[in-house]
Amino acid sequence: MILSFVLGLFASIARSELSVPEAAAKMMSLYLLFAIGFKGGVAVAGHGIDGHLLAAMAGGIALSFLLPFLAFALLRMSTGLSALDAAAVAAHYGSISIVTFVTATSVLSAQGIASEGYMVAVAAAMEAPAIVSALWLVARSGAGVRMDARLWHEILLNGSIVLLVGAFLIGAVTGEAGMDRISAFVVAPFQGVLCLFLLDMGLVAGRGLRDARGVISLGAVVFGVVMPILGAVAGLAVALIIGLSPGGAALMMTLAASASYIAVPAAMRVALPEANPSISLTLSLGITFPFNLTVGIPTYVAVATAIIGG
Amino acid sequence: MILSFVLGLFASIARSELSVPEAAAKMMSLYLLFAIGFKGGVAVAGHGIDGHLLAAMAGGIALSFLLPFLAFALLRMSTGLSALDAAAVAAHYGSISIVTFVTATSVLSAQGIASEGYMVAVAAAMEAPAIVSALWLVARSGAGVRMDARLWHEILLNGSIVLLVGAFLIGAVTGEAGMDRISAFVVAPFQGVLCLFLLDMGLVAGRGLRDARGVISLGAVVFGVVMPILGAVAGLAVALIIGLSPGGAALMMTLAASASYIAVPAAMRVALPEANPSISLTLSLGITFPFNLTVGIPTYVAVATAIIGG
Amino acid sequence: MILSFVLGLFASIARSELSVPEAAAKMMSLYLLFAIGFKGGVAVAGHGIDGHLLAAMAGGIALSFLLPFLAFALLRMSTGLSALDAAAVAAHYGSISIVTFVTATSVLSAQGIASEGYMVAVAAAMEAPAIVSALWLVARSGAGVRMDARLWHEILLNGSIVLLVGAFLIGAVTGEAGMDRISAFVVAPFQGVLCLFLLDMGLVAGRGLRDARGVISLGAVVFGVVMPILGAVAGLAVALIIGLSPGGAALMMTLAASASYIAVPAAMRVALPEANPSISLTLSLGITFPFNLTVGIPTYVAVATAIIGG
Amino acid sequence: MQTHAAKRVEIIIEAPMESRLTDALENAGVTGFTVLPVLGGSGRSGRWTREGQVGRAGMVAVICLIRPDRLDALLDAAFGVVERHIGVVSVTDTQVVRAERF
Amino acid sequence: MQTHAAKRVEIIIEAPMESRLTDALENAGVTGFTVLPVLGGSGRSGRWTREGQVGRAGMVAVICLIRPDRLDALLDAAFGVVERHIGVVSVTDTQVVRAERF
Amino acid sequence: MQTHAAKRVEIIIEAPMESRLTDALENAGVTGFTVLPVLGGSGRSGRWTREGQVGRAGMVAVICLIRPDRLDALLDAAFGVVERHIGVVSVTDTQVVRAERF
Ligand SMILES: Nc1ncnc2c1ncn2[C@@H]1O[C@H](COP(=O)(O)O)[C@@H](O)[C@H]1O
Ligand SMILES: Nc1ncnc2c1ncn2[C@@H]1O[C@H](COP(=O)(O)O)[C@@H](O)[C@H]1O
Ligand SMILES: Nc1ncnc2c1ncn2[C@@H]1O[C@H](COP(=O)(O)O)[C@@H](O)[C@H]1O
Ligand code: NA
Ligand code: NA
Ligand code: NA
Repeated sequence: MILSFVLGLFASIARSELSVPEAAAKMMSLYLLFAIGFKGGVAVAGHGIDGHLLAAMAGGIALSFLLPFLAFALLRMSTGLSALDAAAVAAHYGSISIVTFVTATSVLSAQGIASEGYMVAVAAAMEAPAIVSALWLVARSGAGVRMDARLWHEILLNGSIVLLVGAFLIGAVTGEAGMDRISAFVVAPFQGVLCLFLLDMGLVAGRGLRDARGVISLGAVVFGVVMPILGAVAGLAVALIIGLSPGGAALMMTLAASASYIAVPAAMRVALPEANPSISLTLSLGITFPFNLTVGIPTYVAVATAIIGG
Repeated sequence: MILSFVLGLFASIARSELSVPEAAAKMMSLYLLFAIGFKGGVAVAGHGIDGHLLAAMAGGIALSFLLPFLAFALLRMSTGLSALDAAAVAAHYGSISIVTFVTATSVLSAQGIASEGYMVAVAAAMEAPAIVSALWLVARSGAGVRMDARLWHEILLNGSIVLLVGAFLIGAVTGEAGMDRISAFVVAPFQGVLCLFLLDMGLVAGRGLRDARGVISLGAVVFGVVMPILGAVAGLAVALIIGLSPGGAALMMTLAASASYIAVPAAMRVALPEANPSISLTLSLGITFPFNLTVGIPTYVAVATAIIGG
Repeated sequence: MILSFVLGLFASIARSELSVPEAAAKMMSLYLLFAIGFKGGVAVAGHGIDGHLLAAMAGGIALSFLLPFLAFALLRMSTGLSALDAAAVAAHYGSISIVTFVTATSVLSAQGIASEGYMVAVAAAMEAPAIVSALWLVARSGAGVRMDARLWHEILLNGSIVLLVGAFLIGAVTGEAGMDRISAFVVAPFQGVLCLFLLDMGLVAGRGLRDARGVISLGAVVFGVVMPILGAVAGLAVALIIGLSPGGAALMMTLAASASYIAVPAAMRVALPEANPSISLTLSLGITFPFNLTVGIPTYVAVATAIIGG
Repeated sequence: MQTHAAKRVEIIIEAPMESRLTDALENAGVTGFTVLPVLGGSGRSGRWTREGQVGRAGMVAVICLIRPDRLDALLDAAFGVVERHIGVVSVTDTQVVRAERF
Repeated sequence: MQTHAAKRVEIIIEAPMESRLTDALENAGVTGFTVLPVLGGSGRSGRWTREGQVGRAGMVAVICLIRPDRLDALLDAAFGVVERHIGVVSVTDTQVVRAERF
Repeated sequence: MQTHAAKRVEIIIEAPMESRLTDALENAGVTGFTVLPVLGGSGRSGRWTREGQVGRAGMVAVICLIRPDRLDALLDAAFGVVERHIGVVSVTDTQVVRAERF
C-alpha cells in the first residue's frame, strides 16, 4: 500500500509521464469516501452509539479550532512566511486529510485492531473549524478576508463532507443487512482501490515537490514534519481525556496530524486569494502526507496501543 | 440503494458541490448495461428460450408505440404544452429508462423473485418505437420533423442498445461457463456500483429540479406521476396476456412506467430541435424517475406477485 | 472475452455511437497493468527467480532489437511504403502490446497452464529496443531523426513500463501476504475488466479500420498477418533455446507476435514526425491485434504446449 | 515571422449535432477543424452542465481556421446544420503561419 | 452571410470562483456564456496541471459573446469577481451570425 | 474599463509535443499560457478522436496572451518545436485588462 505511494512518488520525481486521469482519481476518491462512511455507519449500527460519540466530536472540533493557532505561531517563528500565508497553511493543518484517515483505518484493520465506527463522523466534523480560526488570524492582522454565507455553505456542504456523512447515515440505517448486499463492493476491493489511489497521490505529491523547489524554505520543511507530531500528541491527549479505544486514539492522532489538501485549498482560494496556494499544498501534500503515510501512522498506532493497551 | 439516490438528490438540492465526473458516470453506466445484458443472456442460455420471448418482444414494442399517444393526449389536456413539446415528452414516456429497469431487477433478486432473462432484450426493443409515434404526432400537427436514415441508424444502434444486446448475446453464447469466469466482475460489485450510480442520478435529478422551477407547471408534475401509473397498468395487462412470471410482469410494468433520459433526448434534439429539452428531462429525470425508484418499483413488484401469484 | 472485442469491433464498424470515455479506458489500462505486474511479482516471490530470468530478458531484448529489421525488409518488399514509414511500422512490431500479453496470460490461466511470473518483466524490457533499431534504419536511409536524451528518458520511463515494473516489484516484495490483502481487487474482477477493456479496444480498432480504408494497401494487410506469425516463430525459437515452460513459451511467442499501439506511437510522433501515424496504428491495432486475439493466441498456446509438452 | 490573414470560426453546438456539422463542413471542402469539449454554459434555453451526465448531452466547440475567401462557403454549410438548433457561431480575423495548410 | 460586430470575452479563472463569476455575469444581464475545461497552465504563480487531482483545483475558461455596447457592464461585473484572483481576461473583436441572440 | 492591446496565440499541437512546446516557450521568456484539452479534429492527416484512447494520443490547444512586441520571440520559439509536426498556429489581435501581467 505504502509501496504504491512510493512508486507514484518515484515515478513523478523521475519525470515519468505516468498519470491518472482526473476523472478516475475523483471516482476513486468518491468510492473511498462512500465505502469508509458506509462501513463507519454499519459499525455504529452494530455496536450502538456509546456515550463517547459526542465527546469525540467535541474533542475533534476543538482540535480543529486550536491547532491552527499552534501552526500559525510555529510558522511565524520558524519561517519567513507572511501572516497571510502562515494563516492559510495553518488552516490546512487544523483540518484533516481523509486519505490519511482511510489509510490509518486500513492499517488498523490489517493489524486486527478495532476502532469506533463514529470516527468517520468525527473526521467530517474536523474539516471546517480550522478555516474559522485561520480567517480570524488573518482578520486580526488587518488583511481583507472574503468570507460570506455562500462560502460557509460551500465549505459545510462540500462534496467530501456530504458524501462521508451521507454514506455514514446510509450505513447506520441499513446496518448489517445493507452491508451484506454491497460488501463485495465496499469491502473486498477497498485495499486495491486504495493502492491505486495512493499511487495517484504519490504522482501528485511528487509533482508538487518537483515544482516547489525554491518556494519552500528549510524552516517550512521542518514545520511539515514537526507539526504532525505535535498534532498527534494533541490528538492523543484528547483521546485519553475522552477514553477512546486504542484504535480510536490512533485515528484521532492521525486526524490531528494530517493536513487537508482538498477542502481547505478550495476555500482558501476564495477567502484568501492573495495567499500563495503552492506553499500550503506543497507542505500538506509533499511533506506531511508522505510523512504520515510512512512514519506517522505506524507510530501513532504503536503509541496508541502501547499507552492505552491492546 | 434508494438511500443513495436520496442522498444525491438532497446534496444537489442543498447545492452541495458534490459531483461525479462525466467519464465516471459513463463508465458506471457501461458497466451496468454490460452486466445486466450478460446476466440476462446467461439466464436465457440456462433456461432456454421459452415460447414467450417473441410475444414479450411484440408486447413491449406495442407498448412503446402506443404509450406516446396516451401521454400526448394527457399532456395536451392537462398542461399548456404545445403539440411539439407534448410530442417530445410523449416520446420519452413511450421509451424506457434502463437504470429504472436495472434497479427493478436488483429489487427482484433481493426478494428472491425470478424473472425471464430475455426481459433485457425486451427492454432494448422498447427504446426506439416511441420515437416513431412521437414524430408521427408532430408531423400530423404540421411542424417540420428532421428525420432521416442517419437518425434512424443512430437511434437503432445507439450505445445502450448495442451494448445491452451485445452483452446479452455474449451471455447467451458463453452461458454458465462464461459466468463463472467473470461473475466476480458482473455479479459481486453490481449492487455497489448501482448505489454509486444512483447517487449520481440523484445529483443530476436534483440539479434538474432546481433549475426547472418555473419551466414546469403543476399539471406537468401531476402528469409525471400519473403517467407511470397508467404505463404500469398497461404493462401489467400485456404481461397477463403473454403469461409472464410475476418477476417478468413486474419488469414489464417497470419498463412501461419508466421514461427515457438518454437515448430519446439525444434523438429529439436532432429530430425536433425546437422542442424545449428541459421540459422532457425535468419530467423524466426529476419527477418520474424518483417516483418509480421510491414508490413505483416496490408497488409494481407487489402488485405483480399479488395478481400472478408467487 | 474475445466476444467483447468482437462486439466493440462490430459496434464501431456499424457506426454505433457506443464509446468508452478516454479517462475510463486509461483507468482500466492502469488497473490491468497494475494487476498483471503485481501478480507476476507475487509469482516470482513464491517460486524464486530461477536461472532463466536473465536469459529470458536477454532473449526478449534481442527479439525486440532484431524483429524490426525483418519487418522493415518485408514491408519494403511487399508494400510501397517509404523507408520512413516502413521504419516507423517496424518499430511497432518489434515492440509489444501489453493487452495482447494480458489476454494471453488470462487464456493460459483459464486452461490451467502455469507460466513464469517474470515474463511481465520481460514484456517491459521488450518495449523500447525496437525503437533504437527503427531509428537506426531511418538514420541510415539519410532522413532526419529527432532523438535526444529527453526522448530516451520518456521512452524508458513511459507510464506503462514504470507501472508494470513498479507493480512487479511491489508484488515481489509483498509476496503472498500482499496478495491476500488485495486479491479481491487484482484477481477477482480481472477477467471482467479485461472484457470491458477489450470492448473498448474493439471500438478503437474498428474506428481505425473504418477511417483507414485507402491508407492501407493489400500488401500491408498481408504484412499485418504474416509478421505476427513470423514473430511468434522467432519467439518460439528463443523460448526453446532458453528452456521456458510451455506457458512461458506461449507468452514469449505472444510478445514477439504483438505490435505496440501505445508507447511506440507516441515515441514515433516525436522522433519521426513525418511518418504517417495512421499506417502504423491501423496495422497494429486494426489487423495484428485482432488477429492475435482471435487466431494467434490460441495457436501459440497450442503450439507451445504441443512442442514443449504439458 | 511571416503570417497570413485568415478567419477563425468558432461554432458552439449541441453534441448530437457534431457529426452532422463536421460532415457538412467536409462536404463544403473544409477539412481542417478542431473539436473542444465544453463543460457547461448558459443561454436562452437556460443553464446546463455536463457533470454526472451519461448521454450525449451537452455541447462541443468546433474551431475552423480558414482562408478568408472560403468563409462564405463554410458559413453556408454550417448554417444549414445549426440553423434550427441552439448554439452560437462567431467569426474572428486572425493570422496564421504556414498558410499553405489552409 | 450577414454578420454583426460583437465582442468575444475570454476569462480564465480558478475553478472555485466559477459559480461566483457566472452569477455575477447573470446579475449584470449577461445570460449567454460557455465554460471550457482547462488542462493546465503557467503564470506568475507557477505551473500546474489537472492530472490526478481530486479537489476543485485548476481553472476553467469562460467565453462570452456579447454586443459591443454591453462590454463595459460585463467587464465591470467580471472584474468585481476576478480582481483579487489569479487568471486572465481578454477581449477580442469578432462577428456573430444571428445577432438577435446576443 | 481600461484595456491594452495584446496578441492571443493559439497553438494546436500533438500531445506528445506539449511539454517540449511549453519548455520552449518558457525558455523564450513566455511564462503565461493555458492548455485546453482537445476532443478530436480533422486535417490533412485525416480525422481523429480521443474517445477510448489510452496512450498520449491526440492534441492539445495551448493559448498564450502576450504583449505585441514579444510576439516574434514567441513565434520563433514555438515554431522551432512545431515545425516538423502536424498542427496549427494562429495569432489574433486582442485586448487585455491588467496589462502589467503580460
Ligand atoms: N452569448 C454567448 N456567449 C457564449 N456562449 C453562448 C452564448 N449564448 C449561448 N451560448 C452557448 O450556447 C448554448 C445554447 O445557447 P442558447 O441557444 O442561447 O440556449 C449555451 O448553453 C452556451 O453554451
Ligand atoms: N499570458 C497568459 N496567457 C494565457 N494564459 C495565462 C497567461 N497568464 C496566466 N494565464 C493563465 O492563468 C493562470 C494563472 O496565472 P497567474 O495569475 O499569472 O498565476 C495560469 O496558470 C494560466 O492558466
Ligand atoms: N484549418 C484548421 N482549423 C482548425 N484546426 C485544424 C485545422 N487544420 C488542422 N487542424 C487541427 O490540427 C490537427 C492536425 O492537422 P494536420 O496537420 O492538417 O493533419 C487536426 O486534426 C486538427 O485538430
Ligand atoms: Na490536522
Ligand atoms: Na415507458
Ligand atoms: Na513484437
